[in-house]
Amino acid sequence: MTPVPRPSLLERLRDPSERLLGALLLAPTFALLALIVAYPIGKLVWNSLFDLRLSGGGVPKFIGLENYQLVFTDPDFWNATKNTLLITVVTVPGALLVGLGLALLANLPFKRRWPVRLALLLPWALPLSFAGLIFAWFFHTEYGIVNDVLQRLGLADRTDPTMWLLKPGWALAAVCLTIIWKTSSFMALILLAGLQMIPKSLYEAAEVDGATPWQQFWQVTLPMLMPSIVVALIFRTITALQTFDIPYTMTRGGPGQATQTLAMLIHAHTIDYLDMGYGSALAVCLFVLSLVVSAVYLRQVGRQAA
Amino acid sequence: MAEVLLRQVRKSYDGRTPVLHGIDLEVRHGEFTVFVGPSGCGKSTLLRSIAGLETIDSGEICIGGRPVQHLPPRLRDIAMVFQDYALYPHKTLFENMAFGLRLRKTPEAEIQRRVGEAADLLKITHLLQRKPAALSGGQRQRVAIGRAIVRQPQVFLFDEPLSNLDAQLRQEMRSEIKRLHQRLGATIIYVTHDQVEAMTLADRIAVLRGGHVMQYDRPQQIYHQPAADFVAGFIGSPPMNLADVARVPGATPALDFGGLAWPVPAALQPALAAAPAAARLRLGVRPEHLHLQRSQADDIAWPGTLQLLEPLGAETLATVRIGQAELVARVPASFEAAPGTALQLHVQPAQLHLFDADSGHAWHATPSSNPHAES
Amino acid sequence: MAEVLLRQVRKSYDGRTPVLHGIDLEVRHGEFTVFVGPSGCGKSTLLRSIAGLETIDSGEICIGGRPVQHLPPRLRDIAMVFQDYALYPHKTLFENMAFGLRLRKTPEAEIQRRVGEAADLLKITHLLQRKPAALSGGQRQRVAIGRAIVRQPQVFLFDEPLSNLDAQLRQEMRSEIKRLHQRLGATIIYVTHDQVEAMTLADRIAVLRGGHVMQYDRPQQIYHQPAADFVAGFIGSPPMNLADVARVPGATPALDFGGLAWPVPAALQPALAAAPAAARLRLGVRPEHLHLQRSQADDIAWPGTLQLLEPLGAETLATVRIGQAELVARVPASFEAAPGTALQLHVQPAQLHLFDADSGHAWHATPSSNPHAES
Amino acid sequence: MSATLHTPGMPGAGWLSGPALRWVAAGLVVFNGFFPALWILLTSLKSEAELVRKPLQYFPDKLTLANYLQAFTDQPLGLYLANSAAVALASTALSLLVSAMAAYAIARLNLRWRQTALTCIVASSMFPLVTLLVPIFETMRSLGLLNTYTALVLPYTVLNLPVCTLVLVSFFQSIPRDLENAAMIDGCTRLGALVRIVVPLAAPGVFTAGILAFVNAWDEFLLALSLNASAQMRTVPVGIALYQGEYSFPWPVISAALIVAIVPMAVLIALFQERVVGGLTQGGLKG
Amino acid sequence: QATTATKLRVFSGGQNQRPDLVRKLLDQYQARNPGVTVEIETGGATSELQRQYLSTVLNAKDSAIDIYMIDIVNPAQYFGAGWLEPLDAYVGPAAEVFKPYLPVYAQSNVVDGKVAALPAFADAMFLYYRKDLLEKHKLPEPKTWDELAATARKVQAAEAAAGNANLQGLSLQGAPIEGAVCTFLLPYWGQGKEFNDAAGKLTLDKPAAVKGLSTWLGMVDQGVVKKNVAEVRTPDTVNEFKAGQVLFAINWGFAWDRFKDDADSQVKGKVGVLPLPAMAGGRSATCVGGWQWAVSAFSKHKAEAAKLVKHLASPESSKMLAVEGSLLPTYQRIYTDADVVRQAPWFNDAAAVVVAGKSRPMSRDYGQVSDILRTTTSAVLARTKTPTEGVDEIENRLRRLMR
Ligand SMILES: Nc1ncnc2c1ncn2[C@@H]1O[C@H](COP(=O)(O)OP(=O)(O)OP(=O)(O)O)[C@@H](O)[C@H]1O
Ligand SMILES: Nc1ncnc2c1ncn2[C@@H]1O[C@H](COP(=O)(O)OP(=O)(O)OP(=O)(O)O)[C@@H](O)[C@H]1O
Ligand SMILES: [Mg+2]
Ligand SMILES: [Mg+2]
Repeated sequence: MTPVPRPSLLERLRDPSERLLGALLLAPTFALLALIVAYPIGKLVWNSLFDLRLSGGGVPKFIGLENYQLVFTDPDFWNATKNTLLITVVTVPGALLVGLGLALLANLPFKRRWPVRLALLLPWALPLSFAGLIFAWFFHTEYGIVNDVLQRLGLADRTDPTMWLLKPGWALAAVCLTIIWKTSSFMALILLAGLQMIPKSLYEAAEVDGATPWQQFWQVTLPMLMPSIVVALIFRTITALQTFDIPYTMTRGGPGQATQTLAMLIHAHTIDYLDMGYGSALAVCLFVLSLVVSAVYLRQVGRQAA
Repeated sequence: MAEVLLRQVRKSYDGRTPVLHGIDLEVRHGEFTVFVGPSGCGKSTLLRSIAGLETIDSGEICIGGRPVQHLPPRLRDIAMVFQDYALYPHKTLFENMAFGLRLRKTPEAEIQRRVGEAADLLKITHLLQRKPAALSGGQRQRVAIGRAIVRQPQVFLFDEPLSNLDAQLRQEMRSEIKRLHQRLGATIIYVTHDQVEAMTLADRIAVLRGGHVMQYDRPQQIYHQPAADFVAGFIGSPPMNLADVARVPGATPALDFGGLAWPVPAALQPALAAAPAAARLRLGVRPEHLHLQRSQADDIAWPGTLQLLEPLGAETLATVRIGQAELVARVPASFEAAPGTALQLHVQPAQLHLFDADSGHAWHATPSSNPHAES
Repeated sequence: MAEVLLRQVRKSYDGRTPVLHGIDLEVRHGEFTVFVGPSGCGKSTLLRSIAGLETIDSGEICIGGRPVQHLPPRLRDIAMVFQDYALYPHKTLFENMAFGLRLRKTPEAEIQRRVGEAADLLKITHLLQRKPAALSGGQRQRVAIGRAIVRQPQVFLFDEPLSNLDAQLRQEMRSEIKRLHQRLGATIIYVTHDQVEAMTLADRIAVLRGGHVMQYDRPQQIYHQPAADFVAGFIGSPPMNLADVARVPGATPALDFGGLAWPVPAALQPALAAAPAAARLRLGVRPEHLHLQRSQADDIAWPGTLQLLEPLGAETLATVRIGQAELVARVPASFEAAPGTALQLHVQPAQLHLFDADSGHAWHATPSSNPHAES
Repeated sequence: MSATLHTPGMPGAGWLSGPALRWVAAGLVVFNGFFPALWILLTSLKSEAELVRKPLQYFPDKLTLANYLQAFTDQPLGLYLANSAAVALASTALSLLVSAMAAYAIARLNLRWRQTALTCIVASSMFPLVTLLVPIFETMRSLGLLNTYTALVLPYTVLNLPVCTLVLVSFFQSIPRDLENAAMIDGCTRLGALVRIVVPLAAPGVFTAGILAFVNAWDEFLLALSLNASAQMRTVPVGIALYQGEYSFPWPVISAALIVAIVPMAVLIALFQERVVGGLTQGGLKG
Repeated sequence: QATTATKLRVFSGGQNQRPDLVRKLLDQYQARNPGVTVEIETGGATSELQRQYLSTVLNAKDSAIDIYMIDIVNPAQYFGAGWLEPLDAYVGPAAEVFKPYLPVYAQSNVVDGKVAALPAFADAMFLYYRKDLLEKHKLPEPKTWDELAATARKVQAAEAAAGNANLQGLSLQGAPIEGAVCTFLLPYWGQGKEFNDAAGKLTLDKPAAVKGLSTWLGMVDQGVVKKNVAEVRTPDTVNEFKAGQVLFAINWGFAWDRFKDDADSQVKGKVGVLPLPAMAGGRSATCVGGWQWAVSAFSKHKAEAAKLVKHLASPESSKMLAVEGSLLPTYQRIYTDADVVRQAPWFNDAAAVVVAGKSRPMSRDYGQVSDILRTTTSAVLARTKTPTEGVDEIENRLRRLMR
């Protein structure tokens, strides 16, 4: 048998090994991640160890963990943490419920589907900052449509209108409501996709087994939707912990600090007060909170899958 | 009494193209009926109409003497086994099987007993705590059947339950379903497009085509006296050879395969006489009735050339060109010859079938005994 | 010369569990070789290793005398037909078939000619401007084959090309592939788990199991002289009956089906003698060799009870219990009896096979002529 | 749909399948989605004086398009729109390119660390953007990219990497491997097969991912505000936020600008809504 | 030869800082200094947004912009951060330079004895009122907040009887915007108290602060100020006053033109301007605003930039801004300039107000100080905190800030 020469170098370059090809394909992604995520994070952690206040004349002063010490004695931090968690705890299930409702409704066999689909997608496509602006206008004491409708329905007093955005409880409620409206849309989208993946024959089997539509919902739809729900929840929770745009445009964190979230506090310290060191320490704390919450979720999910 | 009666069942999905054209069928109590037919002929639609998963446009469906066409599936007292099993992925096998009973508020002890019995019968007791994802195809199929059994319904409906299994498993499950039927004595309606399944399982077979029942009869009857060329060509493996033939004008009745004319034997003459003179004719003969040697004195002999040999082990399929026609013959495994070899095929005249090439209708010596064939 | 040579081909996906355990095979030029075996036995892995879609861990693969194990698929000069056709959904049939040629910068006129010829051969000329989605399964299969043909490769590889077709179409395409092979005279390696395909198509069959070649031989040889009980149980439809038997101690050699002992006829005694005294034994007999009536004087007769009848039309499968064993016999279509009926099965001693129940090894009168069987 | 007595297979909503109830359901969804847009549409047609009239007036006395005119003259809204479009399109294209490469490697190649890679990519979405703002700003400054499209395109691309990669991974996984194998046997290299066969077939997935990315990029506010504050480079959300001045809060004009900014997105979505939902379905959007 | 090809970049605030007029000034300068080209960049429309933008840019030591127009509250902060180039070397010592300017600007633009910036134009809070209504009800102009409240109630009652129930007595800014800092300071200063001493140290008099905030709440209770005052922003006041729904309004100087000139103004010719009232026993004080020109410490053309700033801050430029844009001059003498007075007669009255004005606390952490003051003020006005709680909170936060 004649020995056959192995392919030329050029030929071999055209057929890179899986590992080389993988490295080449993943390189741009990781370069970007390094530039826009990894390096900034490192920088952030580094900054959190310094006093970078402008009153220091712009000279960084290494102070170790002092910033963190300050964070934990800062009532604003605890207040913002409380608000952030409250918003998370309210809006995540809220958006899930509303989103599920919307998804179920949108999944009905309409003859003309596009108005429904468009209505489902519109809040998602609306920038968060717009949503905040618009809803702030809705909730305005005098010119807001919310009070106007309540008054027209006789549910509120015309002379003493509710000052939605000026009372801590109401303001937080209004912010949560806006977030739920805005985020339930993407929720619904994911759930709708999940709904459409449930095999029709499962419903038929359940129907033959004797399940009423209501029972089918609980016994087939909901359990089959679980993976989508989990994805949506994780996704939503992570973004809820980062809530910024809506309270920022609606209330500026007010009245007082009643609707200030962690992200807003970080923004205030870094951008408004230019206290980079302290702001960085706050940011690191938000990271840790995000990580803890995600880890708890993922463990929960892992347990469910097992 | 769990007989199923269909009267003039009509159905169309879009309100224009009918999918079922007025089906009449009667499935007796305890009978195993198989709906067979090519893809898209309406088998599933018919079965699902019986189950109540599709509403019918008109007609009547009676189960156990009770008209059910207006009832939802859960009130029809039927159980169904789906092609893709449709097991609830999030429930254990036990819960899958118990689901129907729980919905009916059956006492827990009774549920335990019935599921246990069914699991024993299907040999899946050791799997009861698993979820469907952890099962093989055959095991899933068993669970799907088990889920139907525990409900003890009046009628079992199966929609191509074996089509997702591989050949060996299919054969095994087929025997098992047959034995199950023997043991339970239940009324079963079973849809398949596999004619072997139909032949081996059925008490009676309904052959469907384009929303019509072509023939509804016992398997042997369907095999040996197909009411139409479609039935003949669909049933049997390999199926009946069908070849267009032309009448040869002349004194003695003769037929022509296209380049090869042969006198019509006496046994076939009455059938030929039944066909109008203008009808185009199609001849049918089963592969096992074509022999390489003359076996009886009145055999017809057709000269031809060998095209292809396909050894199956126990026997061999020989494709032989006769005139313009290609006929497949079952020949002994020992037969070997090169393609192109000239040979003769012998057939008993009584084994020949004659069909109307246009309508597919079978011409018999006696007036047709088959009310289902469409003209 | 397009022979394919495999030498000690080894492969594992995860670096730990071997999937191919050192395969040696030689496919001659122009030969039609079929790899057959149960799911997961490594057929596809072997075929894909030949194609270059999987890298092998060690061993050598030569195509036309050239070692190719280091070459990417496009340099191996092969064509492959995939189970799910793998037609490019976004290209017309013409472009699907022309793609390989275009990549090789074949002149346009040549492309037109070759695609046209292949399309003619496969009778898909009228479809050439369609996209794959607009085709039926059989048509897609044809295009997939056409795509392989136009390339005029040294070797054709088929991976279960018919398994997605329905029974009738499968049968048709099977004949067509066989004819195609006769016409092209190409070297073909064909993977299937359908033993009927293997029997009818192959010049030689390689039976695989768990990454080993169990037997590599001509179909008739494999059918009539299986090297192992596995091969016997895999080939044939229905497959060979296999029943555990025990030696009955005593002066005259006798075997026992479990409650039913019978003297060993002279024809089987050399094989029995070849087996060590301690070996557990398994008896094999093909269904077509079991008869209801005595046909020859030296037939053995086993009394049993009928369990199940499965009419196939041309004949009927009867499952009969003999002692602890269940044997399937092919009986005439005319046979009818109720389950439970007592009857006798007759068999020619020469048709019996004897296997080692542990290793699966066949015991022959003469020393084993089968080098592939594993011990 | 044919008239049915009960709808088999309707996800738990047989009771909602009567035509009347279906109308109610559609009405609910449509109202929920459209009412804010509707309200600002009405507002955009009013004069500022009508706005503070009490009790609230729902419909303007006489329709005026003056606010729209003003929206374009007060601020260079057309420029903002063009900036937004440029940034969103460029970052969408880049996200798609980069994430398609990564997704292919993760979905198809036999790499030991591919799960880790995916986890890294997805985990990058857990870092709140606001916290990274300053370091990102400094990075862009040191690269001399402030007030350029690139300054936004790069972070937006990263922002969209996780979701695009996820969608594309599941899409690539849904494309039969044998198609690629067939191409390689037909004579393609691996990359050739990727470009000629896989990418065209993943088009619906690419499309879905593209729309998700585009919407995200179009909507982003904080980075756009901080990195591209110069008037020439502002995007629409920032531009609109800047309509409110120290001394003025021209709601009708802002509303008009909002409508102008929303309409392109609404049209985009209306045109491709089946693709978005269908793409998510097909892609499975598994975690 | 350096001047032959110099390109300068000027950040000139937002729309309210009239980039159109700035452009004119620059064109003048370019005409006189061939070889110098100046580009304009505009930023956020509110002083907060501008501060946000500037602090990101400056914090990043960006050299792209040479000259900044900054709010009066910022020089201390920016100079302290080392972001601004001391101008002494280019324009002379602070004591000399600031002589012709209004005194308040010397206070805010001189940091650590160095010239941090030069004033561009001034602004201040005024009390606008409905001349016609006071005349109609024959009431005098109020001098103190209590008088104002009493006057307002009388007019409101009379107008309500006449069918105009919606008339507000006083409109002021309670939303957490920069204006709310003034809302906090006005009644505090009005009692003669100072927020910080000359050295910039904070001297918060808590009882006075509580009293100041309580004054507003008292007016809310009396119905003089509307209940949702914590929602009111600067433009709300303008719009409502324009619509004829307000009797007295506290607002910046720009509002004058709006009341006078806007097409939809219902109050043309019915508006008067007053100095802000004092607290009983105190003296009137207003909140001064305004914009300054500063040279970036990171500029690559500092000398040229300083030269341009000198031009921009010249009396000539100030007069031009006053004549063409009604922007309040920073030079005392321009208030009485004939051309100016012809164009904006009310500048005569305004001069007194501006001279009596105070600047907001000049802190290096002004951003945070402002934030503390306005959010707390707004929260108190929204009645989510009592004035005492609010002032305690202000003190605590400020102390934390001074760590
Ligand atoms: N849900 C549906 N909507 C519209 N048409 C349908 C629907 N289901 C089936 N059909 C049409 O009705 C006809 C009969 O379909 P059916 O599923 O009953 O065939 P089948 O005999 O079961 O075929 P197969 O063997 O492929 O399952 C076909 O032409 C099919 O296209
Ligand atoms: N990509 C893969 N990675 C890991 N293991 C694999 C892979 N492909 C196949 N295997 C394993 O290798 C063994 C042989 O697989 P192969 O696909 O060759 O079997 P096969 O004989 O073709 O089966 P089938 O008839 O089901 O196609 C199986 O155990 C299978 O699980
Ligand atoms: Mg069907
Ligand atoms: Mg395989």
